[in-house]
This record gives sequence, structure tokens and C-alpha cells, in this order.
Amino acid sequence: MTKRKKLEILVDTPLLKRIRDLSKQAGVYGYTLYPTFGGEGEAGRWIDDQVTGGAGSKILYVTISEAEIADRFLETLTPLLEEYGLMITVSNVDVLLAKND
Amino acid sequence: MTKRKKLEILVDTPLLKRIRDLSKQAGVYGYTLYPTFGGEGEAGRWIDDQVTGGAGSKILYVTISEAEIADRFLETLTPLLEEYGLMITVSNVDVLLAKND
Amino acid sequence: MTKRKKLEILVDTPLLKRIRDLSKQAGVYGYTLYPTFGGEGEAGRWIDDQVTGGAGSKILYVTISEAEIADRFLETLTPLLEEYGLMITVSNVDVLLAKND
Amino acid sequence: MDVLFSPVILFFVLGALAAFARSDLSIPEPLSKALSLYLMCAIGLKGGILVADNGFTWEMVLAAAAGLLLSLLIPIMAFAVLRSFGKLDRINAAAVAAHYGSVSVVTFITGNQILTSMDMAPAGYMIAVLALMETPAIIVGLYLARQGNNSDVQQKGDLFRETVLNGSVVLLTGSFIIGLIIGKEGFEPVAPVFQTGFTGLLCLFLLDMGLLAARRLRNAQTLTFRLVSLGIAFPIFNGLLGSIIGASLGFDAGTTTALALLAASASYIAVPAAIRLALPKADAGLYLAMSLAITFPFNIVVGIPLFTSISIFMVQLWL
Amino acid sequence: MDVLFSPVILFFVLGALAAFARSDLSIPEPLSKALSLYLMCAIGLKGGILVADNGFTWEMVLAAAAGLLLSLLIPIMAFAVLRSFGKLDRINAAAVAAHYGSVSVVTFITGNQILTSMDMAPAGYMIAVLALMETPAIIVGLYLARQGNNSDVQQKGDLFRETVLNGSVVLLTGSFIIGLIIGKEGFEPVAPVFQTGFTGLLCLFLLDMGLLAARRLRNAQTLTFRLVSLGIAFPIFNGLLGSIIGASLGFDAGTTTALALLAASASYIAVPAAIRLALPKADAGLYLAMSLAITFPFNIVVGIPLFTSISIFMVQLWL
Amino acid sequence: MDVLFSPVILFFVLGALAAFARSDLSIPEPLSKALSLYLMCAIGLKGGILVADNGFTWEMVLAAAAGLLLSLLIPIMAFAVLRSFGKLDRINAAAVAAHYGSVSVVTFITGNQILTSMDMAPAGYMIAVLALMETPAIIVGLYLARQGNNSDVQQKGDLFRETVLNGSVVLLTGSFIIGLIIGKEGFEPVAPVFQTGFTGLLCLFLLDMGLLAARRLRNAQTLTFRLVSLGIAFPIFNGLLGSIIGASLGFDAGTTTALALLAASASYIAVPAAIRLALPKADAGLYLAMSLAITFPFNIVVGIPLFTSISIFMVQLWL
Ligand SMILES: Nc1ncnc2c1ncn2[C@@H]1O[C@H](COP(=O)(O)O)[C@@H](O)[C@H]1O
Ligand SMILES: Nc1ncnc2c1ncn2[C@@H]1O[C@H](COP(=O)(O)O)[C@@H](O)[C@H]1O
Ligand SMILES: Nc1ncnc2c1ncn2[C@@H]1O[C@H](COP(=O)(O)O)[C@@H](O)[C@H]1O
Ligand code: NA
Ligand code: NA
Ligand code: NA
Repeated sequence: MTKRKKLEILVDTPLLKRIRDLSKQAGVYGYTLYPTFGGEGEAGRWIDDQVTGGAGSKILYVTISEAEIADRFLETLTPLLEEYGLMITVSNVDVLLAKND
Repeated sequence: MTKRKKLEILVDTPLLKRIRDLSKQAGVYGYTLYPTFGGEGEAGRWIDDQVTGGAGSKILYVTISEAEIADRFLETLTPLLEEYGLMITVSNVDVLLAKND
Repeated sequence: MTKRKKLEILVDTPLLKRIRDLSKQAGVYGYTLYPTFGGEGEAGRWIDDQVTGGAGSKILYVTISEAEIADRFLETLTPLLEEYGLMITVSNVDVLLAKND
Repeated sequence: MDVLFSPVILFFVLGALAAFARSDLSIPEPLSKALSLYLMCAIGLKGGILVADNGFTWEMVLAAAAGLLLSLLIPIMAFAVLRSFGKLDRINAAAVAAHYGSVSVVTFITGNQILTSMDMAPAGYMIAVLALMETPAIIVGLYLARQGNNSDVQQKGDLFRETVLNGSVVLLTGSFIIGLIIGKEGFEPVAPVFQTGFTGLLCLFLLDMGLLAARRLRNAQTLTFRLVSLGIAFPIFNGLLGSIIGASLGFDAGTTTALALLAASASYIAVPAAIRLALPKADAGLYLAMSLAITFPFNIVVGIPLFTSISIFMVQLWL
Repeated sequence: MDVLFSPVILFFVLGALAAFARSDLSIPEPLSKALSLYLMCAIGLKGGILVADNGFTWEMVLAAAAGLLLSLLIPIMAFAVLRSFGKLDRINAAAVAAHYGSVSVVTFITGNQILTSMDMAPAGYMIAVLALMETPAIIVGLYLARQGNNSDVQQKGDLFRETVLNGSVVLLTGSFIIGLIIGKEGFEPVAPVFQTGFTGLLCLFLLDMGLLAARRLRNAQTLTFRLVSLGIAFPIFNGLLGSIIGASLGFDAGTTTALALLAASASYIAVPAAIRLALPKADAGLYLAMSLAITFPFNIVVGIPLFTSISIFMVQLWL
Repeated sequence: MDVLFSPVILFFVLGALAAFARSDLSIPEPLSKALSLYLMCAIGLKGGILVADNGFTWEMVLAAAAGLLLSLLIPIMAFAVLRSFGKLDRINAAAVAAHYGSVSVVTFITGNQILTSMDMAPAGYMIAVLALMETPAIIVGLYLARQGNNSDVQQKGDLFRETVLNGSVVLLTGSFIIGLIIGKEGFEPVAPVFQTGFTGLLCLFLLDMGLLAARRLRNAQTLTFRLVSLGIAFPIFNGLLGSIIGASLGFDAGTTTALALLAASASYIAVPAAIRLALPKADAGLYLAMSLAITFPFNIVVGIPLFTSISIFMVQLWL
């Protein structure tokens, strides 16, 4: 069991590609995407809606990586936080096999 | 990075509105909902089924909040645990930007 | 609030049944399954695709259990890690009501 | 043509067999839901157009009264039997009873389809009766469950939304009204989807219902032998009752069969959602297993031909 | 037959009413997306076949030029009004303006359907104009938002993919080209799906659009009274403009109405996705609410009959 | 009418081009799965009805034997070539070989559709042969992979479920049997969905298959030039073999082409699911890329017309 950081980013579907590109720059290669159903925040309530070209739809981007890489990635994300309306959480996990980091 | 509590509640779709109402009373405003696929527990095995009016379907309600608010919310949930068949977990996360709490 | 271990296993849909069978052997009965959307790893990028008989589709198996049972389950999983291309993480959670463990 | 060899029934059987054999065959859930919405739209439109065509009649009022009466009486009788013979506690007995007092849209639709293919199409207003019978039994069930205990006000608002504003009720009623407005002529451009395609899509939906019903039966944990028997006895008794009432009111054989099917069938769409909310302590595995895994297949395979024969007989008896 | 009593419009109203009444009626999202893709395929094919049948004409070039002109002019005018009267900041004004310069495929399709049922079918090439008008307004909007600030190169690649290669643009254009290639004869085997089923499936899609629009309106937080007024004033003004241009170019009443609808409608598929990417600071809740919850329903219920009458009048004026 | 300009093929090409251009066009996965299930139901029903109509014949037994022989021979030959020329290890060679021994339902369906439009409809029993050929190659593949090593018993149960009880096999066989039971007359009420709508829905499905195939090709990491060549050489060789066997057994040109297509096509539904379970060490990216991203498009675009011509020629040769 190896200690790792788990980064979870809730992102609007059209912005996902940008997050992916930034993650590569930070040296993060592996990730998994999860669908969402809806939610509520300062910007009001939403229900995942696939008709309005993804602008009404969010995806959860999850990546497990070493603390150092996670920090580097977080740094590149900070300027985008406000602009992209991202919701980012970091937590500790043990992985049975460290992949791609 | 700010320390927060992450509350995850697995709830039957028809009961979701009740959870949301209770969360507002406890001062929790932001949350995100995730779809489920199936599972198994004391009440047997289920596969998410959208035909039977949501009674055969569960949703994961996730909210990030300050420890204090989380506790208040948990207290209001305790009486419902048994009756609603909820599955509630709490964990520690760091958030990059604390929203709505 | 009781301390528990949360095991998350990302598994190819056709292999899910095997994981479930192993979990029962280890004494883990309750679990919840979540759908995925896509991801990337050493084996390349994938988008969940339900046409190719599940071979192009992954599911997240999540189970909450006592540390001891979690360890037993992890042991039975270790030999399969490489072969099944599993991605397994373990983290600490508090549960409000310990179910099925 | 034997009713049992209709493609609609055969696809239901195929689904059930696949699930019993533990095949991994599965219909994507959004498709099932889509088909279920489609069927409600189609049957609602059809009903509205038929009523627009024939005009309002006294028979309609009679049928509505009969339907309402059945949906009030059935849960009360079922509750008593579930408490005594079924050995259920008050809450669970009330929850199950509410399901039998309400109706199964798909049972009605399948029966309607088969009756139409036998030139015994029920009157169009029966679709309004169908919509009417969806909710009252929920109220009766809740009354039986609580008896005296008052529920809080907020919950009543939620419950109202889950019953009268339940998606299936709104869609059925809404389509019925649209049918009333557009009439036969306005229906023509949408007929290829809502009429020509109906039977074929019903086949696909029943394939899924076969899978769902058989899987529920396999995973049902709290189903006792007594409850399984009741899951078969209820539709027989209620169907017979519906058939007698229909015939005694002077309805034709098709319409009488439709009333019998409404009485005999148990809800698995509107009622479970409402009961899960209003009676969370009731065992959802139990009421869904009884209505979806026992009574629904019984009605599809045995009930439809049975109540057709009985209704033909009853109607002749009254003439 | 009154346009407002077409089943297509009635299903839209049913969806909106259900959402306002807070019914739990919902169409599974994959189905909505599927229906949206289907409608684009079907309309694309139809356009291609019509053009293949009639051959290329100068009128087509005129219509394309008129469409392009409108999609460049409208966002500039809208931007000015949104800044002054609407009190929006530069970014949000530009984002909203881009939506109004582009078009709503479903508004066009619904109008087309209703015009066809009135024997006023627009020319087939208008479907090419529809595809043509989807993207230019995005470029104009971005220019208005940035004015001088250059964006980085990588972003341009992404943006290109989100505009010209946006799924809806690709599908519409691709189906149009397939229609051109296969022509009337090659279309026959697929006509039952892409033509006969069209109106019925459009009903189901508009039921969902009614739900989506009403829910957006209920959840819109940043919508001011001024912006709501603009959401109605824009389509009236732009539709009038489109109608005048169409009539002055000598188009028939149906084609003129189609041009008016293209001008009057606001995008809620291609543009929001591109703007969310290119102008992340703009308020997505705002531009979606204006285009989807105000302008779209206005066009469906009021705009289509209004622009039809105006276009008939304009065309007679010019003759 | 040129086969390449059939709308079915053109939609496949559109999907592939969109994916290569990195458009964000995507078909919701539940819709793809739904279409795939629909196509299996429809083709199964069609086969059953044709066989019910023509009665059982000795030709059917011959065709079944030929199909079985091919599904046993092909993986053995493919395995040898994949090991030597393809430079794959035992496990991967066996996994890929199993795919080529099995069949692609959609290749068969598309060929069938195009042959029917050329008045060369294959015999109905070929649909039973299609169902028959889905699984045996999996057993052969596993034998080749293990050679001596015995697998545990529990796994055998799981594997049985993933092969013989695989959803696609169950649905195809089940619909075939329903077709046998209901016959031409019973099919009439469901024909609008399962027959009239077939070609149109096949277009939509192939649009998605084009997207899926091209995306797989773009993301394939372990595909070597040698393996790509084999992905084209296998269908040519196997198709030729099927065509020779069909003609030598005296089948008509349409039926011979169908047998050639069964031989030439590689599975990407039933086999990958079973192989992922039984040979988890094999590279899923590799076998899916070969069957779905190389052989499938080759067969759709080149194979169908090629084997049609070859089969016509062969059949004349044998006469
Ligand atoms: N406290 C929270 N816990 C969980 N999810 C949240 C929280 N706050 C915001 N979100 C999610 O992030 C989205 C955007 O947040 P906001 O920018 O505040 O509207 C919301 O719609 C929610 O889905
Ligand atoms: N130990 C567990 N780990 C993860 N999910 C669980 C666990 N126990 C129960 N669940 C989930 O909670 C649902 C209800 O649990 P139960 O009330 O025990 O049937 C189950 O169907 C599972 O989806
Ligand atoms: N570091 C990571 N973080 C999150 N998910 C990952 C990570 N690495 C791999 N995965 C997931 O596991 C799958 C299989 O990984 P791999 O075997 O490396 O291709 C990937 O496609 C991802 O969905
Ligand atoms: Na009933
Ligand atoms: Na416009
Ligand atoms: Na083959």
C-alpha cells in the first residue's frame, strides 16, 4: 500500500479537455471520469442535461498521484478556479498499485 | 487548502427531496448528486431501474462543508437513518476553494 | 460514528462478477456500484462504450468495511491486480451506521 | 390466433427466461424509461381522440364511478387479508394494499392491444378511468397505515407532488387532453409514431419487463409462500369483481375486460414512488416483488385471456 | 387548423406546465440527446434531397449571403443593446449576443413542420443556410468580448473543434451532404424513419424542451426584468429584419418565414458549448436562460405564427 | 445504385470522418446499445419468419455444418498466423483468433440489407447460422490459449453465462424462435417497427459504429503494422473460403455472400466480453482494435461489395 493524493475536480463538460491538457503538463497521466446527475451551488441548481451542448453538464475528473505531482497540478489549476467555476478537493488514499505517476 | 468534511449519503431517489430540505435547515447549501448502478446490502441486491418510479433507484448525495455544519446536518439525519435505509459516510478532504458553507 | 475502511475498485464490467464472488469469500457483503464515463491510463484512453459487450466499459465497486475484513479482501485481490488491470484505493471513513460488516 | 402466441407476450416470456437463466441480457435503463413514457403518451392520445370522436356520454361517468369505487374498496379488502392471512404488520400491509388498489398501465395497454386484435377494443374513455385510478388508492393506503396519526404539513406537499403530479399521471392525463384537443385529424401526422409503431415498441418494453420481473423475483428476500399466493389470488378476485361490475353496468365485453384488468392489476410506477416517500418504513423489496414479480406476469400471461373469457361470459349473462 | 393546436406545440406546453407544477416528470437525458441527433439527421437529409432535386440556383447563394449577413449583424446590434439597456458587462453581453446571432435548430424544424402542414414548405436550401448560420456569430461574439486581447494558440485549436467541428454542425452538414448524394431514390428505404416518424418524434422532443425551458426559468437567478424583455424584443426585431430581407430578395412566403425564424431564434446547443470554453467567465446560467427559457418558448408559441403572418404580408408587399 | 452510395454506408463514413476530425459528435451510449438490441431482435424475427415460411430443408443443415466448420477452422488458422507473422504471444494470439472465428452481427445485417436491395436476399436460415457461429470460436480460442492447463470449475460456470447466455446470443436466438412461432401473419402488427424502420435505424447505428471504430483506431497503442495487415488479410482470406464453401454446396449467390461475410467478419460484442473474463491477461485494446477498428470498417466498405462479386462469380463457376 502506497500513500497517494486523490484529486477530484468537478468540471463543466466543455472545459474537460482543458483540464486534461493541464494535467499532462503537470505530469499527471492517469485519470478516471465519472458522470454526475445534478447539484446546487452559488450559481443555482442544475440537472445534468445533454441537450444544451454540454454547457449544462458536469463531469467528475479523478486522479490519484504522488503528493508532489498533485501539488504541481493544483498550482496550475489555481488561476482557473474562479474563472472555470471548478470545485476541487484533495484527500489521502492508499493505492494497492501506483499507476501512471 | 482548507480542511472540510465530506458527507456522502446514499439515498433512494424518492427520498432525495427530503434530504435536500433537511440540508438547507442545517445550513448546507452546496451539494452534488451522482448516479448509481446497483449494489447489495441487507435488503438484497438491486440494479438501478428507472421504470418503477424511482423506488428501485438510488442516488449519491455529496456535500462538502465545515465540520460544525456537517455535525449539525448529521444530527438531523440520525432519526431518519433506519427508516430511510440511508448509508452515510463522513471523511476528511481539503478543498481548494470553500464554496457555500 | 464508527471508523471503517472504504475500498474502491475500478473494474472492467465483465470481471465484476468475479470481484463480487471474491468479496463474499472475504466476508464483505454490502457494496455499491457506480457508473464511469471514461479515463486514461497505461493501456490508453477509453470512453465507456456499452456496445462492445462490456469489454469497453468499467464500473466502480465501492465497499465499506472493518479494517480487518478489508485487509482480508485486499489479500485475495492482490494476485488479480496485474491480470485484471484493477485500480484499487483504500481510504478512511466514518460511517453513521455500519451495515453488513 | 392464440393470445399466448402474440409477439407481445412471447417477448415478455423471452425476457423472463433470460433473467432466470442468468443471462447478462439487459435493456439500457434510459431506453426502458423512454419506452414507458412513449407508451403512456400513445395510450393517452388514443384515449383522448376516441373520446373526442364519440363525445361525452353517461357511460363514461358510470365507468369513472366504478373505477373510483374499485380503487377505494380493493385496498381496504386487501389490507384485511394481508394483515390476517398474509401476516404482515400494519405498515407493510397498507403499502401492499395501496399497490393493488391502483393500476398497472402496461397491463392495461397489453390487454387493450390484444383485445383490439380480437375486434373487442374497449371504449376510449377507459383510458381516462385508468388515469383516474392511479392515485386514490395511495390515499387509502396511507390512511390505513396511519389511522389517526397525523403527518406533518410539509410532507403533504411532497406527497401531493408524488401522487397527483407523478410523472406518469401527468403524462397520461396530459396526452389524453392533447388527444381531446387535436382529435382524429390532428393525430394523423403523429400517427406513424404513436399508433403504427405501438405494438412493436410494446414488444421491446415487455422484453424488459420480463427481465425486470424475473430479476425482482430472484432477489426477493421477504416473499413468503402466503404472500405469493395472495399475489395470484388478489388479481383473480379483483378481476372477477371488476368483470361483474362492468357487466352489470351494461358495458360491452371489451370494456368490461378493461375494467377487470384495471381492478386486477397492481401499480409498480406511481405507487411505489409515493409509498417510498410516505411510508419509508415499508419494505420496498416486498411491495415491488408482489406487484411486479408476481401479479404483473400473472396478469400478462394468465389474466388477460382469463378476464376476456369471464367478461364475455358475464356480459352474455346480463343480456 | 390553428397552429397553436398542433400536437407539436401542445406537447411543448404540456412539458412546460409539468415543470412549472414541479411534477417529477422527466425524459431520460440520453433520449433527449438521441432525439436531438435524430432531428438533425432528418432535417439535414431532407435539405440535401430537396437541393439535389431542384439543383443549385442563384437564390441559394442569395439566401446564404443573407443568412451570413444576419449572423454577423445581429450579435453586434444585440451587444450594444445588452451593454446599454441590459446593463451587462462586456463579457456577458458578448456571450449573450453570440447566442442570438446563431440559430436554434429546433425552432427552425418546428417552424418548417408547421409551414409544411400549411402548404408553405420553405426551400430545401434553407437547411444549408441553417448549418451555415450556426458558427459565425460565435466568432463575432468572441471578438466583441476580447477586442484587442489575443487568445493563445492552443485555445484556438480547441475552439475550432467546439465550433466548426461541433457535433450538431457536423451532423447537420454531414446529413445534408448524404442527402445530396443519395437523392430522392436513395432516401426511400430510410424514409420511414427519417420522414414518416418525424412529427411524432418532434412531439416527444418538444415535451422535453418544455420541461428543460421551464426548469431553467425556475432556476434562473441572474435574470433581470430588463433581460427578460430583451429575450422577447430580440426575436421580434430580428425576425422582422429577417422577414424584410427575405421578402426583398424575392423569396416565397415559406422561405421568407424560415429566414425570419433563423434570425429570430437563439442557439442553445452549439453556442453555449463554445462560449463556456472560450469565455468561461461569462454566466452560463444567464445565456442559457435567455436563449432556452425566454426566446425559445416565445418563438415556438408566438414567433412561428407571427413571422408566418408578417412574411406573407411582406412578400405580398414586394410583389 | 452503387453500394458505396447507400445511406447506410455513408452514415458509417460520416461517423468515422467526424471521429478522425476530433469532432465532439457522440451518440449517447444507451442509444447505441438500444439500437444494437433492436437490430438483433429485428434480424432474429426476420430469420424465424423466413424459416417458418419455407419450412426446414436439408440445405439448412448443410449451411449450419459449413458455419460450424468455419468457426472451428478459422481460429486455428488465424492463431498460427498471429503467432508467427503477427508476433503475438500465445494468449493474445488465441484471444484475437477467437474474434475472427466468431461473427459480427452488424456486418451480416448490413450485407443482408444491401443484398436485399439488389434482389439477392440470402436464405432466412443464414440468421440461424449467424447465431450458431457466435460462440464456438470462443471455446477454440480458450483451448488454444490454455492447451493443457485446466481452468477451475467456478470459472466455467461464469464462462458458460458469458458465451451461450451472452445477451446477444440469447436475444438473437430468442427472436428467431419467436419468429418461428408467430410466422408471417403474427409479424404484421410489429412489422412497422421491426421491418419498415430497419434501414433507417441501421443508418443511425452505423453512424455510431463509425465513431466508435475511428476512436478505437486513434487510441490503439499496441497495433503494429503487421497486425493491421492481418486485420485486412484475415477477412479477405476467410471471406474467400466462405464463398468457395457456399458455392460448392450449391447455395445461391446471396446465401453464398452471407456465408462469406460470416466467415470474413470478426466479433466485437459476444467474444470480447467472454475473452475479457476468461483470458484477462490478453490485451483488450488489441483485440477490440483489430476486430472493430480494422476488420469491421474493411468489411463494411470493401468486403460487402467484394464478396458479393466473388460469390456471384463462384456460384456461376459451380453451375
Ligand atoms: N459544498 C459543496 N459540496 C458539494 N458540491 C458542491 C458544493 N458547492 C458547490 N458544489 C458543486 O459545484 C457546483 C458549482 O458550484 P457553484 O459555483 O457554487 O455554483 C454546484 O452546482 C455543485 O454541483
Ligand atoms: N458495506 C457497504 N458498503 C458499500 N455500500 C453498502 C454497504 N452496505 C450497504 N450498502 C449500500 O446501501 C444499500 C442499502 O443497504 P441495506 O439497507 O443494507 O440493504 C445497499 O444496497 C448498498 O448499495
Ligand atoms: N493515476 C490514476 N488516477 C485515476 N485513475 C487512474 C489512474 N491510473 C489509471 N487509472 C484508471 O485505471 C484505468 C486502467 O489503468 P491502466 O491499466 O493504467 O490503463 C485507466 O483507464 C483509468 O481509468
Ligand atoms: Na388494481
Ligand atoms: Na438568430
Ligand atoms: Na468470422
